[in-house]
Amino acid sequence: MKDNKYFLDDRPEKISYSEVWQKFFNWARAKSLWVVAYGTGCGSIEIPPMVTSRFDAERFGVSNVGTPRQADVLIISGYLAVKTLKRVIRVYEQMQSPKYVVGLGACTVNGGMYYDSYNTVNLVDQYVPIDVFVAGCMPRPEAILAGFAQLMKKIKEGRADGWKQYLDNLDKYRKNQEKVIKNWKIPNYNW
Amino acid sequence: MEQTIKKLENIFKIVKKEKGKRENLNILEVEKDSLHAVLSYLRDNESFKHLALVSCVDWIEDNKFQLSYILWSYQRRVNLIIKIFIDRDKPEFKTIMNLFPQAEVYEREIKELYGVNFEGNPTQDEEFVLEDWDQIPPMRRDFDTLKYSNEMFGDRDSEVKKTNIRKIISDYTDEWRRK
Amino acid sequence: MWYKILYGLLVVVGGLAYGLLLGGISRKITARLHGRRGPTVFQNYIDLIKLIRKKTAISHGTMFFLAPMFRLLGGIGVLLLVPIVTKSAILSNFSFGGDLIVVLYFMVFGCLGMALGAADSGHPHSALAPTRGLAQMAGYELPFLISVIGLAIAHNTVSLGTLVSAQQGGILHWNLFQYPFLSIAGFIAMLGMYMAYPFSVVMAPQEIAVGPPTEYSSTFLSFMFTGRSLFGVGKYVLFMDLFLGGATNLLEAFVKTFAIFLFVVFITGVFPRYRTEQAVKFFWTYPVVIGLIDFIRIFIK
Amino acid sequence: MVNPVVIIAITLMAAFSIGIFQFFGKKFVRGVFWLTILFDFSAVLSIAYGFLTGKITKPIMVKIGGFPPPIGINLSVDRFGAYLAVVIFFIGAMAAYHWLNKGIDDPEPKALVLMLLLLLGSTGMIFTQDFFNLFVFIEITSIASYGLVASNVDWSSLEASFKYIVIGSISSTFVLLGAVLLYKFGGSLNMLDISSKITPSRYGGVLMIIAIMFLFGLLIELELFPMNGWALDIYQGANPAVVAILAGGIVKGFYLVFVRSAIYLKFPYILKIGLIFGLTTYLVSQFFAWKQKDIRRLFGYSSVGQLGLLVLAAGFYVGGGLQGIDKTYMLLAIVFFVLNHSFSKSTLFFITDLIEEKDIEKWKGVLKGNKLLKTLFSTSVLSMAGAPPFIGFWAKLFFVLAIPKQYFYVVVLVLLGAVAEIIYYFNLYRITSSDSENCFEIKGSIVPASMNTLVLLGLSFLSGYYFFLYTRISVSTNLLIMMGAAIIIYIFGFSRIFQWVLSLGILSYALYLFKNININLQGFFLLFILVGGLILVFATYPVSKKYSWSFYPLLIFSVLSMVGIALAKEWISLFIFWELMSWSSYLIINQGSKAKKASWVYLVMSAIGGYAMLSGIKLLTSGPNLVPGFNSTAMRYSTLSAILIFTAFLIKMATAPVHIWAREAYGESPDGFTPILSGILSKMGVFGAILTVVYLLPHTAHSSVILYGLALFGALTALFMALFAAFQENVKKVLAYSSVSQVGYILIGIALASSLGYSAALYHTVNHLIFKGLLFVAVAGIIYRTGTSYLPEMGGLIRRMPVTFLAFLMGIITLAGIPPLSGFAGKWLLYSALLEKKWMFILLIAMFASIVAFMYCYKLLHTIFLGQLRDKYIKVKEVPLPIAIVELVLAGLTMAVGIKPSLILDFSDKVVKSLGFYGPGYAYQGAHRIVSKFGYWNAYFMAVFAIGAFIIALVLFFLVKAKIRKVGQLDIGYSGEVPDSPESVHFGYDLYAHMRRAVSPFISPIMENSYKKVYNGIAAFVDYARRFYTGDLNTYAMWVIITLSFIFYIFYKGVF
Repeated sequence: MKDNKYFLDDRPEKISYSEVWQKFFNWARAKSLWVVAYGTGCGSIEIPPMVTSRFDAERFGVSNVGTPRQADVLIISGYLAVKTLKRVIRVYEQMQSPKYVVGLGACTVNGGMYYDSYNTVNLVDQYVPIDVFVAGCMPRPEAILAGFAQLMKKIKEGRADGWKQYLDNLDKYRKNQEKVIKNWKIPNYNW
Repeated sequence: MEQTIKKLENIFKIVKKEKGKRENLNILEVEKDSLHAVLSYLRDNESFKHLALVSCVDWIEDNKFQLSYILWSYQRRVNLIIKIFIDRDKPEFKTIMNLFPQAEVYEREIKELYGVNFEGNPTQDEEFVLEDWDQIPPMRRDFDTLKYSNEMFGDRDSEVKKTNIRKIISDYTDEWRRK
Repeated sequence: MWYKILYGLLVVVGGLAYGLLLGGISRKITARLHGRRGPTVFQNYIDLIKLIRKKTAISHGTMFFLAPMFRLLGGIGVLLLVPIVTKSAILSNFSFGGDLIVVLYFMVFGCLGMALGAADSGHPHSALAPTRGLAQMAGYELPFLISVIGLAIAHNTVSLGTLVSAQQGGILHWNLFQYPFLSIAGFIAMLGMYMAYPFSVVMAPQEIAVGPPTEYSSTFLSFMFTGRSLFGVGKYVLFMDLFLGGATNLLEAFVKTFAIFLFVVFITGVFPRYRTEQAVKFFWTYPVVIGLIDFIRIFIK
Repeated sequence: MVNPVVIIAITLMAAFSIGIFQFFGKKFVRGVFWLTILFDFSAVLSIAYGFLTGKITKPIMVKIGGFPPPIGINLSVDRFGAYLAVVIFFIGAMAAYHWLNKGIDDPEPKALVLMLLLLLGSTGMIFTQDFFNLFVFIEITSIASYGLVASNVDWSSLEASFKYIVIGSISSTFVLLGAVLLYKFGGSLNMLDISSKITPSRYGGVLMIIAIMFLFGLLIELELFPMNGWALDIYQGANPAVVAILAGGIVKGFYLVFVRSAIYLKFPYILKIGLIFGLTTYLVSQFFAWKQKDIRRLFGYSSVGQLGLLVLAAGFYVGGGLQGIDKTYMLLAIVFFVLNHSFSKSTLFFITDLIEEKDIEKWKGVLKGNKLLKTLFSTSVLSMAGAPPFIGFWAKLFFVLAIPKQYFYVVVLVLLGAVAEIIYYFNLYRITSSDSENCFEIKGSIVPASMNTLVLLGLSFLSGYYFFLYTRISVSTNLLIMMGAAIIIYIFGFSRIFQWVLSLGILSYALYLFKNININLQGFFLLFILVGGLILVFATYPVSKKYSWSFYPLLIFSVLSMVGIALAKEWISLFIFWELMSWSSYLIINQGSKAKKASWVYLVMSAIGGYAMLSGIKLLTSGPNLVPGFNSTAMRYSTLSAILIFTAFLIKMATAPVHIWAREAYGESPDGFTPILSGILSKMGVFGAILTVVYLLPHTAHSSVILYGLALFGALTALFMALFAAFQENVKKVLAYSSVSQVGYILIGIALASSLGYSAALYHTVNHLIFKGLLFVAVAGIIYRTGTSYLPEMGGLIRRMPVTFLAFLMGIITLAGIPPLSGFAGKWLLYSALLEKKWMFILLIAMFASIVAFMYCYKLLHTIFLGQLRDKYIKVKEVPLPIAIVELVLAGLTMAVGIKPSLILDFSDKVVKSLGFYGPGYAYQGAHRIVSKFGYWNAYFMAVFAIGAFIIALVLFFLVKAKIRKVGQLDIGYSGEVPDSPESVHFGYDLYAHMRRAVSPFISPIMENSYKKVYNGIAAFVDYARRFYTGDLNTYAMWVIITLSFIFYIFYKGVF
């Protein structure tokens, strides 16, 4: 559906990364991670314990939001089918920069136990830039929190630049995406 | 249950009777032409009002598809599986939507995953779980899913994909059974 | 005149700091009620900074663009039109501009702005939320108006300054104790006004995304956030002036607003959510009946 | 001047010689016939002209055979006889023309003989001075009628004729018996002679029997209930041309004879006959006609009803003890009634013959194409139903004014009957004016109907002139001239743009005329109407395309009648212009394609209101002063009259219990007219309400209770209409309820009757014009562009109509009363006024209503402008220029007034002072700060503050903003999905479904349903009661006998 009437068809521009007081703002970004959890697979069941009383991710400033517009972190929780990959791409591109992606579980790393499935994307980082992988099948909430700690560290150090990579190498990512998504029905660029 | 099967035997030709793994599960194989009559009879006279599932098995060695219609009776709390075989080269059958409208979805699923064509089902050609699938139906056993996965989704140059995990797992379970 | 504007800016900045802090405390207390550690009390500051420094944002149209400004304007308006400290030159704010009726109507300004922006985003959830909000508003405003009108008639004024000075002279002169039933009605209505649990069906997190601001991001959201914080503080101050006898100095104002704040937080921390019509029916029965006791007392007198 | 005997002789000769002339051919016969008619007509016309100009002052007495009366028979032509003869001959000529041009049956020459005999008989009946001779002429008339009725050779007319023969024979028998006994009693048959021998004290015994027999015979001919079954059959079955003569002419002859006989016989109970038979006939017929399906029978009911009314009027005239001016009024009423009925009804019967369709339902769309036919039909129907400025209206007005005050119940009943009449007449009009695919061919000549209507129009003009002459009510000549201009626009049509410019010109001229008017209540409203009307009429041009040629004339007419209301100095003239406004607005609303039913409801409600006002005014009259000014009060009846008068205003304001017309009438009326309906016309109710509260209520005993009740009505209106508005799905219906709701606030302000309350009411009146005019005009533009008024079909139009959105937004903010726009001031003043009076509960409801109003405010903004834009509106343009200009002007006004409320308040202050208050109830502190007893408020500061804070926020935003991209309309975070169409993600239908679950008991249309139930109940009852007319001759005859016994019983035994 390549209709300009409904969708903005402009290519997203590259964004300069440096700014004044960068460290301070990176600290703020690290301390305030709003998560949109995309429940693609079995990992989504691990998110509720993470944010509720037992593990309480909110003490790190990690909280849930219901819309990609306000989110900083996209959690891909488990195996990705081709069908869900489309949605992940759309959600990811609808998020506002800076944005980070956390891949949960072995399936996002290399397909995990579904490595030979006709329908599971093996290497998620070919399609969206993943800042942190959390291994496990499934990872426990502790592990996810550890992953978030890693992410915060990376953000503070300014190394969590997956969103920038994505903008810089948009063509490469698009090529990969279009290889598996045979019928590219979503708009060219998701805004 | 016995009586039901006897009554059924009197009316229809039962090819084969099996006892299920559970106490309240019976499996009957009937001829494919009499399936609608059997289902209709069971639904109307024997309280099997609920069609729990329609499933398919690919017997590639016999060159056949098995279609299983799993029925459930709320009154007697028993399952009854009616199975039929259809030709694998000509995977076609008639829909049972006239008896159980919910079969529409099951048949759509089977159509997508096995390629069995159900005549009379209006929505069977719509996408069910797969989007834009251009290979042979993926649950057929002649579809090489590993090859497809490797070609399509690539590899991280690790040892994982070269190992036949299926075999390791089956070996392991066999060993466990022997114990 | 210019110093007034300066004072106003000071009050706004101070109010914002206070409002954000209250938000953080609220999150902390709610976490503790849930048995969690919760974020730091300064979490809202961090969130605001992060939101302001987001690098990209999207806009859906003119109204979408202007709505956060309206929201902020509504917040500033409410905060500046109610006197924080009545006799103080700085902290009585711009309350010379209008009386209680003006404040009540100005409060709608921000909500209207937000509703329009939300609707302009074209997202169905965004549009759904304001309708819920307006319906719920029709619910909670009835007890609130009962208490406001009751107080106005009882004290023969709708000027907030006069209302406050009428309550001076000891704790028992507060409207809270003079007209306890009106106050109960007013405070229950206030719960609805804050749109927090159990009356959170407007924002309804997890149900309709995040309600009106579903499409808002980055700087837009930070303005909405700011407006909401200011709005919250403004309403605390308004209720302090109405029921708790106002404040004669800043410390008193802090203590009293904090007390009201705690009341709201402890209620909202433990309740599940009403549906819209349940909330409306609730507001139209219990608080109204309670409020009418004093209302009729004043009417007869 | 011609000797009356010659008329009779020549006609008689011509009639009987036609039998011979027919051998000379048809044309010759026709020639003789027309010559005779022409001669007769010119003869009676010359006599009548003599009477009219005063050349003849005394009745013309003609002796026949040279014997002086009482021995010889003599004729006497008095004033009314001459007039009536003119009417009879005119109608007769028209009917004959109509019949002869119909071209289906061949009525000649026998029919022409009968026709001439009929005219001759009735003329003789009118002229004769001898009771026996009277009988002879009655017989001639009757026999001719029998033949003529039967001339339409089909079953129904033959049956009707037979019934007529039987009943007519009974009637003439009684007349003959009366004449015989009279001769025995008085030794003479000469009317004057007998009259001189009768004194009222001698009544009783044989004289009573004579009078009863004589009058009873005539009563049968006058078709009074319950002896009129045969008459209805004639109306239904006979040839319409014949019916036109009978109903339009002959029956009037009988009526004159009846009145004259009653006078000569000095019958003392004539008023009782009028009250018993006349009133009953009138009411019964008006109600029985409701469910009538046959159009001629419907008109028959109407005719019978009019005769009942005439008998009632005769009762009052002869036996009601009227003196002086009252008697003149009643006489004029009778004359007007007769003329009205003769010309309108015969036109209507002609038209039924032109269309040749009997079933009312098949009349659907008859008037759609033909302008002339529509004009003829509308004029007749309007005049029959008593619409101003037609003659029927003046007749009714005179009649009501002349009735003595102790017969107030007669006024009420007559007006009730008038409402019933409007109900069925305009049900018919609703059907005829509705859209339909049916094609109609006019069969026959339209000339007679046109001639009749022309005469009717002339008579209407004359009667109006006489009304103002006799009541000495002054009326602005300028206004009448401008109304005349509107009529000229109507007649000549012109092109649409020219009509528009002309309308604007007329209004500007009016504004120029009244530019120096004194700002009191009247002046305030005058300026309000003219300025508002000018602005709103300016916006009508683009949308007027859809409506018929009469749109602009009627528009101007209604606006000018509002001006008339504002200029009125007496209640009566207010009533006249009030009715003018109601009827002209009805005709405009009726032009909406779906508005037929709605406008009918509007008209019926307006009529109820108008007649309630009239009866209230009747109560105000005292002694010789029949046209009470605003200050005159009769203490005894004031409470009731105030309530009655108020009813009219409440109905026009559509407040709570009488709101039922508002939704549909606002919703379906022409888009160009709705702003005026809402912005100005409903404000006439406000004007009237203020008048009533100021001038009438202080004199009543229970004014405080009434005022509190009014305030309560107002508050409940404000609340419930705001609630209803939230659940409407049609944009104009939302705004309709909104208007009514806002008018509720105004009513509260009026009911407060304090200076602050009046200030609030007046301010809000103007303010409501500004924002509701803006909203309705904008909506008209939107409907013009999108072609729909259904809210769920709109959405996202902000992208196509930014200017309209801006204006609309400001309108909504004003409506919601949010500072800093002008809406808030009205709210603040009203609340302050309520606080001042300490009406806590009213205040609570009012404030709560304004909160509830936010629901529909948001609904309007969202569903029209926000959300997703549909594909079909991609190419929609901004609203047309005139509408955009009006929008911007009004938006600028609301902003200006919001910053500086004194722009309106200065005017309202003057008005409040002129109403006798010391000041406006608030005070200025400094330049802008307004202080009341309770609070304070600084509009200027609020505006500056809001704008300043907004600018600061905007600047701040641009300082810190991120990189912003404007995205497409479907680029929304939709759970990762791509929405497939705007419709699928637009939330536009039933926005308050959740709220509906909470308030469902309150929003069911209880009032509407109960009105419907009442109407249906009455309709079902009268439909059942209509079986009284069995169609069986025996029953009819039986009723004649029963009635006779009844009359004998009550009069002879003297029960009364």
